[in-house]
Amino acid sequence: MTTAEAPAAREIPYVSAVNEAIRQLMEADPDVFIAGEDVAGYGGVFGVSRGLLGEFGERRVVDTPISESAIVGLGVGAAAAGLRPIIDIMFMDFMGVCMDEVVNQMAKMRYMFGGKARLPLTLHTMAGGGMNMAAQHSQCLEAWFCHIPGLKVVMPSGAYEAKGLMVAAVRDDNPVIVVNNKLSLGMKAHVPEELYEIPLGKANIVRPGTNFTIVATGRMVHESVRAAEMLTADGLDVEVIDPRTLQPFDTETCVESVRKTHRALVAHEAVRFGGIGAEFAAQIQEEAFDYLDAPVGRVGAPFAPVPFSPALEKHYIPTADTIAAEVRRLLGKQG
Amino acid sequence: MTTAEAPAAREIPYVSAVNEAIRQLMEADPDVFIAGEDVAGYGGVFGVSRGLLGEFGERRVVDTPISESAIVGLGVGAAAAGLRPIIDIMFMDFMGVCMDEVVNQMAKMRYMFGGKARLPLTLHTMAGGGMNMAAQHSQCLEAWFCHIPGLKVVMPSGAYEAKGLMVAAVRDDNPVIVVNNKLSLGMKAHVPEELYEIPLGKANIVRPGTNFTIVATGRMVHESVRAAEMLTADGLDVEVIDPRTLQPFDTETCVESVRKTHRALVAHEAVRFGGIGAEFAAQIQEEAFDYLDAPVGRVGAPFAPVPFSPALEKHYIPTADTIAAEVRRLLGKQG
Amino acid sequence: MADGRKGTYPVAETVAPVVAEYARRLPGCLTAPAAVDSIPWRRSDMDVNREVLLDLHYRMLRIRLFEEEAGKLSEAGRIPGALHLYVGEEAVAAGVMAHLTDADQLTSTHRGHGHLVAKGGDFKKMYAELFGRSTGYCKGKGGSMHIADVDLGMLGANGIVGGGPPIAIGAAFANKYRGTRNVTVCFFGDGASNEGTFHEAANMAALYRLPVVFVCENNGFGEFTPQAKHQAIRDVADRATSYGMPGLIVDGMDAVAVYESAGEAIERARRGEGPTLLEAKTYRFFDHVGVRGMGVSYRADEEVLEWRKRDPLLSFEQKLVETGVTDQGSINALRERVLFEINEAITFAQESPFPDESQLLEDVYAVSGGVR
Amino acid sequence: MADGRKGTYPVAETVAPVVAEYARRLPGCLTAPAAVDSIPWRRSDMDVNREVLLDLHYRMLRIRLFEEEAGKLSEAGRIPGALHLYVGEEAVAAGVMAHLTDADQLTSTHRGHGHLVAKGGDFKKMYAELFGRSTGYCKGKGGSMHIADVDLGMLGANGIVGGGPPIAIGAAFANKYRGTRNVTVCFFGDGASNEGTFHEAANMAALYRLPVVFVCENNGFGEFTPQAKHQAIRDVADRATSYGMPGLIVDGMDAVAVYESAGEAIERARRGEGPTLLEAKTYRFFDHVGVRGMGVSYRADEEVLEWRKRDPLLSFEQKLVETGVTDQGSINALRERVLFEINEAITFAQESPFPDESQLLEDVYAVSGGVR
Ligand SMILES: Cc1ncc(C[n+]2csc(CCOP(=O)(O)OP(=O)(O)O)c2C)c(N)n1
Ligand SMILES: Cc1ncc(C[n+]2csc(CCOP(=O)(O)OP(=O)(O)O)c2C)c(N)n1
Ligand SMILES: [Mg+2]
Ligand SMILES: [Mg+2]
Repeated sequence: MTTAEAPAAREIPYVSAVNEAIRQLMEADPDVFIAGEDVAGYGGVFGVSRGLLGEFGERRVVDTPISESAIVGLGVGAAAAGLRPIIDIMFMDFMGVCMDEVVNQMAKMRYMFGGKARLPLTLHTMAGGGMNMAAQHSQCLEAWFCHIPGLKVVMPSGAYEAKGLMVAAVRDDNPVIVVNNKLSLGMKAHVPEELYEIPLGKANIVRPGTNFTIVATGRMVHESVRAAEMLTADGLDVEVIDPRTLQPFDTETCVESVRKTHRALVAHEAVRFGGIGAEFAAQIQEEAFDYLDAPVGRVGAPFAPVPFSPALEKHYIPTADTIAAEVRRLLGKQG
Repeated sequence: MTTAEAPAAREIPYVSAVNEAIRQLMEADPDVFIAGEDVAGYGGVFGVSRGLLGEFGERRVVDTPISESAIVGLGVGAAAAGLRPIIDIMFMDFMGVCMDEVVNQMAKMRYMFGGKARLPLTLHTMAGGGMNMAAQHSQCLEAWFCHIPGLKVVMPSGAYEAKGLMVAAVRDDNPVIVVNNKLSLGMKAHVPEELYEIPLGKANIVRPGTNFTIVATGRMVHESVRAAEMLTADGLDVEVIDPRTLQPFDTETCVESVRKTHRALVAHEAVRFGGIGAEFAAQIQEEAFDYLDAPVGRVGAPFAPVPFSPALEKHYIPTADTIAAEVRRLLGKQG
Repeated sequence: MADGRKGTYPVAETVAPVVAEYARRLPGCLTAPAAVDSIPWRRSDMDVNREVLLDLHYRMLRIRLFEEEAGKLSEAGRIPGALHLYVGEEAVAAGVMAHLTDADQLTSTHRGHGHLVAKGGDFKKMYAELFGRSTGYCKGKGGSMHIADVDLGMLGANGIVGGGPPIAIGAAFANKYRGTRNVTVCFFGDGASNEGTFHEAANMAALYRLPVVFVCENNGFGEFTPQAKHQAIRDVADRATSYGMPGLIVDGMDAVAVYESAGEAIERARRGEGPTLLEAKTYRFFDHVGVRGMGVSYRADEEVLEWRKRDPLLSFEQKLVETGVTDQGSINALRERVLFEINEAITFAQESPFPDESQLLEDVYAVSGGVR
Repeated sequence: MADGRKGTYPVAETVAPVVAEYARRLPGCLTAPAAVDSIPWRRSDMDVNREVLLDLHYRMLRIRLFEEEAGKLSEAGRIPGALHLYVGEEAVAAGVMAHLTDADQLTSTHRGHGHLVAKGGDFKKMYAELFGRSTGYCKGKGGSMHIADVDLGMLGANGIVGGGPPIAIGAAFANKYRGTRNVTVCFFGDGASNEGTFHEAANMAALYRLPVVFVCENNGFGEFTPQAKHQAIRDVADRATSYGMPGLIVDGMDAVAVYESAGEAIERARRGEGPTLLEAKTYRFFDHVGVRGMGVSYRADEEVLEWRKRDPLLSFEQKLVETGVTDQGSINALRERVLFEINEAITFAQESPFPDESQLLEDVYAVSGGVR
């Protein structure tokens, strides 16, 4: 649904797309293995690695102790020694317990060694709220990693992207963090059966438009498309762009769009303050300053931890309504 | 030098200002203690806690094992139980090994408990490069923490700020991260002897000016002042603002300045991409859009880990020259 | 906030008022006569008298019924989010908590309801929290995984495996700093014993001789991974050697056994002799999340049934009756009474308001309301 | 990149070519006759022959002289940044590394020069790196704290205490995955043994029976904190119990003792029997950073002098001479020869260009040059 390509559509859910990508990557390359908590016997608590143990055995589908630093280290050491690990960190919130391994070892080893290490490592994790899992199981922390030279970060918006970006991540010779979204796991889309790759660093224009640009990440791409539809009533023809890769960010595609539409907003599920939207907005206003008719807006979560209660969480996570409202607010600010 | 106040000047170095703040705070409040690696017997590898062991004894000046998660946890638990800990994490780069404790426990406990915990905890750490300590001992990672609701973050620019902000941090009933800069430790400034507090969340106009605003953090405040002086030759009268507190950020003071000067730039030592400058720039362009004659610029480190070699590091860390050059580039972009 | 001053310490003193309080509310329960010395499964010189037995039973019963009802509500989709239930492990919380005063603290895990119930948690505030209501312990902001009662010294369930140990030593540090004799108990699982945080906290606790007891609830699984697949040792207690602290193993299905071992460890901590690692071998009857504990892929039903034979509550009740500490009628009455309390609490919770949107940005900071 | 295929394994085979190579370059050094069996400090059945002894000596000597010269340069302000020198601990690196082939890996610490020298590191590239030159091992980007030679299996010094263990088990995992008999050695300090990463990695290594040897260089201090103030145990080897792996203690001032114990552990790993924790009791003669090791606040000079009496290099040389393995003249010649090599390397380093600004953004990513 978010992709241009969709012929003889085989529609499968997001989670199956990720699973299929991993399976096919493992079939194609004996150096690919997956390790993480409950990825083998249980198939992953989100089902991402379902069936892999049966096909590839314990040597390549590895259940680990609850020891995230060691899990990431396992990937770093194995990658430095020439394998191509997929490391699963169950919830993105748990990156805190292995942060050093990710940002000081995995991200920097190549540079610190003067280019003499190669780290073809994919770190897969699940982000996002909406499941009433509260402050420690719902976060979107991608901004942390986008700030760290040496890492790449992708955030698929749908099943098509989930497979294609996973393939690109695993084939890349650098550490790539793949941030999937829990609420998206059931979303279906056309996903080709073959191993295809979505190039890292290339944004996708999900919905072309002429007089407003929304740059949205992950699940917010769909909310933004919905917002765009709502905004047609306001006479707006909104372009929605999915950067797909957050690091490196495809500045050109976004800036080009804004030069055309003259107005822009960035939407993500993460906390707004200090989110990756700040970087995107800063870049857009810098590169398209003369073309802007209004400030670049930002939609993100408010400045609070993710609350447990559904009554609060529903106000916490941005939706199409929030996005549409912000678009309208920005138009009011128009200079 | 960066402060308006400076009467019968007692000039002391930055490191002594921090040390004095801690000593006086401990004298004033028996619930304040300090814990960290080599803070007691050795007085801290940067000398921040020098002499404290002698004055307060092992009960209140606590050498810890090299176990950063437990060190921060010691602070979190002790604060939740009513003490007012100062926790020292030697280098900011090491926050990775205790990230969960900081962002998932310390930052969120109060909210998760519905406001029923109070965490008067100060986490002191040292950031910044310029000492040829390479990729794992030179980073500025404040953006990570500013993104996390529940934390406050201060970054003193000079000795006066170092003491006043330390006092405010320790007296605050919330977790505050104090980010000092290694290269600043020897810098002298007038520092009152008494316990004074610099209010959190209030920016300081270090150098008033009329036609360009530089918002600079930490050590970059001084580089910006130097840049401002250089730019007088270009006929520019640059205002330099030190936010002092990065979270909460004093948007008003900065925006008000830009409404006056019509041009702005944010400067920090951290990596530019995804740095806190992105947030500041995004806010400024949003709140002062109609007043801006040029895009809001940003100066920060390039997208690479901090290199070891002095020959590279000198090109890595922003200086007055970098800042002045960016100001000139922005003026060229003026719409 | 437990300020470290209001606690009383010797076991007998600790337990007596708790039981007296239960007795006041539940007169029926304390009538059956039994000679203290005739209790056949008494093991040590510790004062395991009739009141203690009834206390242990009461705590276990309250946990069991709380969890079973919570489980039903969750299965029925009436409680949002994920519940990690404590059924099967009640003896551990009961046996430990019987030694603690309100001034003593504990840190808990994702599987935290049992700990809070045993520490004296209020059913109303607990259910209200599970239901995400503003009358809950955390005003609906925490939910099951962050349920806490700082006033009771319950420093929170924790969504991060291994999140508790560092916090526990901090609380213990504060107790020592202030010269109180309060103790902090740190609950954690077999799976959590592989997190670096446990290691760091245990080392620091031993180094500083902090008044903390590390209670490993070894239920044989971390999520769906059996212990043999997450560590190459059988007894987590062996890890005590690494820190220079005593390690004890106890039958976590036997509340008296836990009571005795925990008592030793807690007394040792109160005496200023430092931490102990106490491993309780136990089992979770339900699934990792939710209720279904049988017919699952990662363990055999036979294994579950084998452990269920040693149900910590039911086997305890049987012994209580057999030894005349109480009779079945009293137990039934007590069960009814607790269920009544639970139903009241559930009603209270369900009738409570959800938090208002305006509360979203409250409680982020102690003073200000947060920034946007 | 060590691809796990080029290594050879039995000790004798491992060591012989190394020594032969040394011998080729240093004919003077291998002429003194000595019967293998007459060596008095031979301890086990391991084949500690004359070649091994000379090999151990040579490795220690190279480390000592490398470090002393580096220290002088640093004190003179000619090397930027901080140096953590290995002087006093040479026997550990030498005794371990004598068992390793180029296909075997190691992870190191902030105190990493000695490990790289012992693994066969190139003096020129090492000094050039310390000097921050583009000809250095890391093109000047890493410096002392990140010096590495991935081709030699040296996976880097590490600025993060406890940074090595997780990486080591990853390399070991790769070795096992590929069915090689290569081994990974993980060096870490007594201080590092309190980091959670060590705990997690050790547990995982034992669980998977990875071919890794954890070598704790217990020099009695973490920075300026003595061991007794950072852990409540005396022997880090005791921690092996926590993981279900053997723990060995060895005199880290005696290269032969280290050689023998490390040999056992490494052979065990090669046989697929899993990891070992080997604790070497040693001492750093210099300060935590830099050279000055006496007249400091945190330890007594007497303590330093006591340990210096057991200087791993000098006492070893004395024994070599006493037992006729070699003579003082050969040792002197060897020392001169190494110093000559070092001086050449320092000259090379100092004459090498600094990296150009254009290199700043290179090597961030494997393919692209990074973004701004
Ligand atoms: C840091 C972290 N890693 C992983 C998880 C996911 N998780 C939640 S509970 C659990 C298993 C914990 O096992 P154990 O400590 O034995 O406790 P039990 O559930 O058996 O009571 C895991 C892996 C988590 N919440 N936090
Ligand atoms: C995570 C982390 N914490 C603290 C430090 C600062 N530091 C550098 S070396 C060191 C002492 C390490 O002690 P040990 O492991 O015994 O090694 P040694 O220096 O004695 O060889 C410390 C605390 C660090 N580099 N990394
Ligand atoms: Mg368990
Ligand atoms: Mg040491």
